[in-house]
Amino acid sequence: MIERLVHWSRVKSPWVLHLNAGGGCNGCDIEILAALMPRFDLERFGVLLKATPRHADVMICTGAVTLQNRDRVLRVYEQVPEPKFVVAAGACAMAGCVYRGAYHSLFGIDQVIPVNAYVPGCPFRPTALMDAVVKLLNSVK
Amino acid sequence: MNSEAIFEKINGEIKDKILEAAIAAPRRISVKVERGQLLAVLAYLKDQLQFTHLATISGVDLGENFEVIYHLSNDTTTILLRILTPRAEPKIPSVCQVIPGAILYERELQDMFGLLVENIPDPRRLLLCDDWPQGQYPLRKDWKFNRPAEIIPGGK
Amino acid sequence: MEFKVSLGPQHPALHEAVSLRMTLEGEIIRDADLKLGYSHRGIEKLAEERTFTQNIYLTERICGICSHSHTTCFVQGVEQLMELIPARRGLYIRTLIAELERVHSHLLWLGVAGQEAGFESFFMYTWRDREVVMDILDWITGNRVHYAMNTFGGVRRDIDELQKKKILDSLDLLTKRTEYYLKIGANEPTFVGRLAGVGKLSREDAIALCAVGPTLRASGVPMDVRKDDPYAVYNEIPFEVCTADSCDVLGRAVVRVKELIQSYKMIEFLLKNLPDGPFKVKAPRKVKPNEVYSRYEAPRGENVHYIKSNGSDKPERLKVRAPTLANYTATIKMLKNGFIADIPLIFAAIDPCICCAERLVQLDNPRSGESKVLSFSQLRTMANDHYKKVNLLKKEAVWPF
Amino acid sequence: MAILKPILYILVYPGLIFLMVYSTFCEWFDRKLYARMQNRIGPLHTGRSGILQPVADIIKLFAKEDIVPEKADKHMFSALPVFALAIICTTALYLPLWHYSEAPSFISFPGDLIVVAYLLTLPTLIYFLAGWHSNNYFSAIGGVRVLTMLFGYEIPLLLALLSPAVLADSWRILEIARFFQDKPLLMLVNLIGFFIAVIALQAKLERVPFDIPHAETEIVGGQLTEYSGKKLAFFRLLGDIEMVVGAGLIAAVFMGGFPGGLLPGLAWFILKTLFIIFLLAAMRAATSRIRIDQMINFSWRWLAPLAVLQLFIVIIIKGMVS
Amino acid sequence: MNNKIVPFLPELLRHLFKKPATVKYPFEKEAVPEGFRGNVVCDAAKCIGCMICVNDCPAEAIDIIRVSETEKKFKMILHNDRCIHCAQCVDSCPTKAYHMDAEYETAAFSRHDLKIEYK
Ligand code: SF4
Ligand code: SF4
Ligand code: SF4
Ligand code: SF4
Ligand code: SF4
Ligand code: SF4
Ligand code: SF4
Ligand code: SF4
Repeated sequence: MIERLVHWSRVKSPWVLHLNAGGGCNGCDIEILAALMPRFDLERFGVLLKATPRHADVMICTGAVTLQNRDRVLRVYEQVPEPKFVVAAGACAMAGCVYRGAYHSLFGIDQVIPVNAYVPGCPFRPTALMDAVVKLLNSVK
Repeated sequence: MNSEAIFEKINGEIKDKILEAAIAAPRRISVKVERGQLLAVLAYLKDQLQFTHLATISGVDLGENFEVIYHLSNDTTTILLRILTPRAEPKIPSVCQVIPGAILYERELQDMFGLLVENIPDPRRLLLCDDWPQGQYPLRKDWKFNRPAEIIPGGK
Repeated sequence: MEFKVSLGPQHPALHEAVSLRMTLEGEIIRDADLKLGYSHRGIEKLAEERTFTQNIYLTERICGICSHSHTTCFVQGVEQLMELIPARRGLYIRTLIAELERVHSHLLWLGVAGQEAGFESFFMYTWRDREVVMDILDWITGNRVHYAMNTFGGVRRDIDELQKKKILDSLDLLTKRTEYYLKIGANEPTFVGRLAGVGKLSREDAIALCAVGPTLRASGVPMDVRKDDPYAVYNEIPFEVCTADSCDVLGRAVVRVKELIQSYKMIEFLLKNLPDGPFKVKAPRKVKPNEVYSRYEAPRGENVHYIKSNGSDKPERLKVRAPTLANYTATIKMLKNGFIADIPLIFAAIDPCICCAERLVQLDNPRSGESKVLSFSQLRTMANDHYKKVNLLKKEAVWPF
Repeated sequence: MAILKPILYILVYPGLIFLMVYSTFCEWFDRKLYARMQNRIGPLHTGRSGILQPVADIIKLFAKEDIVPEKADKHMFSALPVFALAIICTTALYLPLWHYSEAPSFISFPGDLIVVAYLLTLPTLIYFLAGWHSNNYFSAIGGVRVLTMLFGYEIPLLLALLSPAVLADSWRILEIARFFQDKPLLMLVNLIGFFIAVIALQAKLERVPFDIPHAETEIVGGQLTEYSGKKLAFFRLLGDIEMVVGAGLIAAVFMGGFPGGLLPGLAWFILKTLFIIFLLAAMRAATSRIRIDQMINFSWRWLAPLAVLQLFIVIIIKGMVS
Repeated sequence: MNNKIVPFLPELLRHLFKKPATVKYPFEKEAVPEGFRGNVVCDAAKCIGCMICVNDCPAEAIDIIRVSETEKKFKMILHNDRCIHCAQCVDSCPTKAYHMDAEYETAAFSRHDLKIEYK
């Protein structure tokens, strides 16, 4: 009973932290912001954008990880309290997009931290991000 | 003053300081100078012909030499002011005393090509990460990058 | 009492990372220094390993806000190298997308400026209206952000009559909304009060530090690549270069709003005069050895590509100078001897891109916990005293419309 | 039997249970209004129309990992949220919601207005302490800002609360409410005071335009940057309950309280507090954040003089009436 | 004066009674415009193995593998996690072996699910 309640609350109240790992073009970042705006309004699902990792449940990461940023991504990940989920949003965060083979960036977020869901697109549509969030939440056990 | 007039002026007034000048394309003038004359020519262009805007400094690896191109604009024309510096002794003078806005581009050149900018006011690293190894200059043609293997989580 | 503060690179809400380190003396910023490289990926090296076609998409992804700027700059440069004359209709469509992009970028900026002032509703409304432009771009190009419209010799997609009509209809709405925001801006006394007199950059400094775009034009220098060095079809469209003389953040806002209105007019002109004919011509794959220097007026200022070819299908060298980089030096100048409370706005004023930096303030090398906190609060009170003094001055500032 | 009533009073209505339920409802109402004013929908899929959204938020926070940062003062860091919640719940008991005794008792006695006003400042102080003891720069700045703001709005709030008390000639909330129930027209006299109180309440709740202590674009999460899990949940509840109590106090003092016994009293309470929350939400949506110096300026230049003016008006009117 | 203090308020109150601008997604599918660049769909039967697409793809998203020594038969592997949906392959292929669909809800939990083989 308690477990079901906790599970319900987790699914219904995902607070997100947006992390840019550096090696992207910021197209995805703008689309994340657009997803929170009146047109798409992610708050319908209880999503709130949080400024500090301590308050967050879901990390939405964009961009491939640049060498300069690698440690920072790890540090932020560690600061998010359990249970936490990571969404790699956009081609950069998944596999490095057009920057594959660039000397100053790694392939994607999953080279540094574990990732729970991937959102294809360059950039994804805000609706695609919504779809990913809903899918992820439905899969939470 | 249009490009032709500027070209005439350069060819007339500072002919002794430059190696060659040419109108490369509409509104583009290419000027070659000796390394030692760079500051003098730059100062002349800036003070006499209002080339105040330095868009950027490009480095090109030509093998034996590095070519360094200063892209200067005024309201009608862009001048590509170029100097050569030998690979064995890659030194260029800093232009920050003439054009203070050049500082970021000079720092970028130091990072990327390993050029030594003499009298640069701020010689720190600009773009490369803190633990980048010394003596590696990514934009040199003989510098090759070996990709690390990509790990796809979840196995093959 | 001197200590160091660093802003960034962590930015919880948006965009990429830049770190600003400052030396403070009291509440005054004595020295500021930007640390870049958090977003450096090595595109220029990568470009040498890719073909010209692949490089269109690579340059597009230099940046997501003005993706069309970088491709256009690159493509028109390579067209010159190929000695290719692009299709006229293609050029018109290219220019049209460029202006639509300027509209979306400036609207985005307007929202961010509101957000910096903690005006969330304003932010929400501008971004809602920005969706109108995004819809148009989505419809014409097939993607909301990376349009992938440019190709050597023209553009990749045509515009039909229905799309033309829809764009013209949307323009009316956008013009109305822009005027409404102007009214809000003019009537919100705290808003004007916070912008005026902040982040001064004199005309001489702006020129000496090679600032570009609205930052430069707000210091009274009418430099605009579209006029000085016309590309695409800008020599055929009537428009004015917008400047302001106040040299501060308010001026930069004014320049952008004026440019919005100019852009609406240009879009209308472009649509009404769209020539018939093909929208692209065939391009060769290989390029003769040559070099070209291509300039483009992006929403945030002059964008520059230097391309050198060597006769193969890959460039020998591609040098990119994005507008924001050109404005960094000027930003440091604006910050120096400024007050810590103004940092967000000064940053927002050159470009919404890096203002995220202010989201993480962190004191470096503190001596003891107690003293550093104290000094920070002292610092703030001092800043407040300062504002009491200058308040009078700011009240007289008016929105110049 | 006699003991049962106070227990019910403390635990059920208007004590803990009622407060928790009603405050989460109020948060939902506030968020929904805010979203609608921005042409959005707001919470939608948690319960009917998203009404359970705040509940889900809080349960989730309770179930999350609870990190106590290494550098923080462990005991203070953990005890503060509970403390704050206890205080604000106590304050709620003084609202004249349902009074079974006419004689002074522990929940209603002459002078309870002052006690309530005093208790309401305590959570603010706890915010400050929470920021201070987190040992994080943002938290500390946030904490200091909390304190600075307190000096700005507290005096106008007290002055504003004073004027109806003077008019009703009593320091007991219950009696003030009765007075206005008898002479509803006299409520209009206190209009200025009412608005001052609402604005000061907004500042107390640290909402836009007074969200300076936790301005996200400036100092991340402010005094709560380091809080996570349970403790953050306590603080969220605290904020919600503070909003209800503040709105209830204003309704009781300025708007004639909640007459009519248990059920009509409840109805009045909900109606009047929701009206005040509506005002608060509209203020949040229509303004932009001001700087801390502007806030202090504003309260001393406008709020405090206006509150004094209100007091004068009340004294004059009182002279005329009696 | 009143208008000066909160010029935004009338607009806000008006919207209180207006329909929100929010779309109903995911309960009503968002209609993508005609010509939207969704996922790449390959038709392996048409491929003649000229490798133009592999050379033109900016994101290394296509692998073409010859499956039979004797015949001209090819297996096409599309890495949807790398694809940037630029449609260059659609333009480049001489035999029109590619087209793009209007699908955008492709979120997955593993990158292996995003690798699609066409035979
Ligand atoms: S996936 Fe595409 S849009 Fe997103 S950050 Fe990377 S390049 Fe930009
Ligand atoms: S443009 Fe320059 S700084 Fe930016 S990624 Fe490319 S090489 Fe690095
Ligand atoms: S200038 Fe553009 S491409 Fe370069 S790092 Fe900034 S956002 Fe990225
Ligand atoms: S200024 Fe540079 S980073 Fe900013 S939007 Fe333009 S291209 Fe992108
Ligand atoms: S300048 Fe702005 S848009 Fe460009 S990379 Fe930096 S943050 Fe992004
Ligand atoms: S501060 Fe600027 S760059 Fe950062 S998230 Fe906000 S708008 Fe974007
Ligand atoms: S759409 Fe672009 S990135 Fe995707 S496979 Fe085709 S060419 Fe490659
Ligand atoms: S371009 Fe077309 S035919 Fe050539 S390899 Fe690719 S899919 Fe096959």
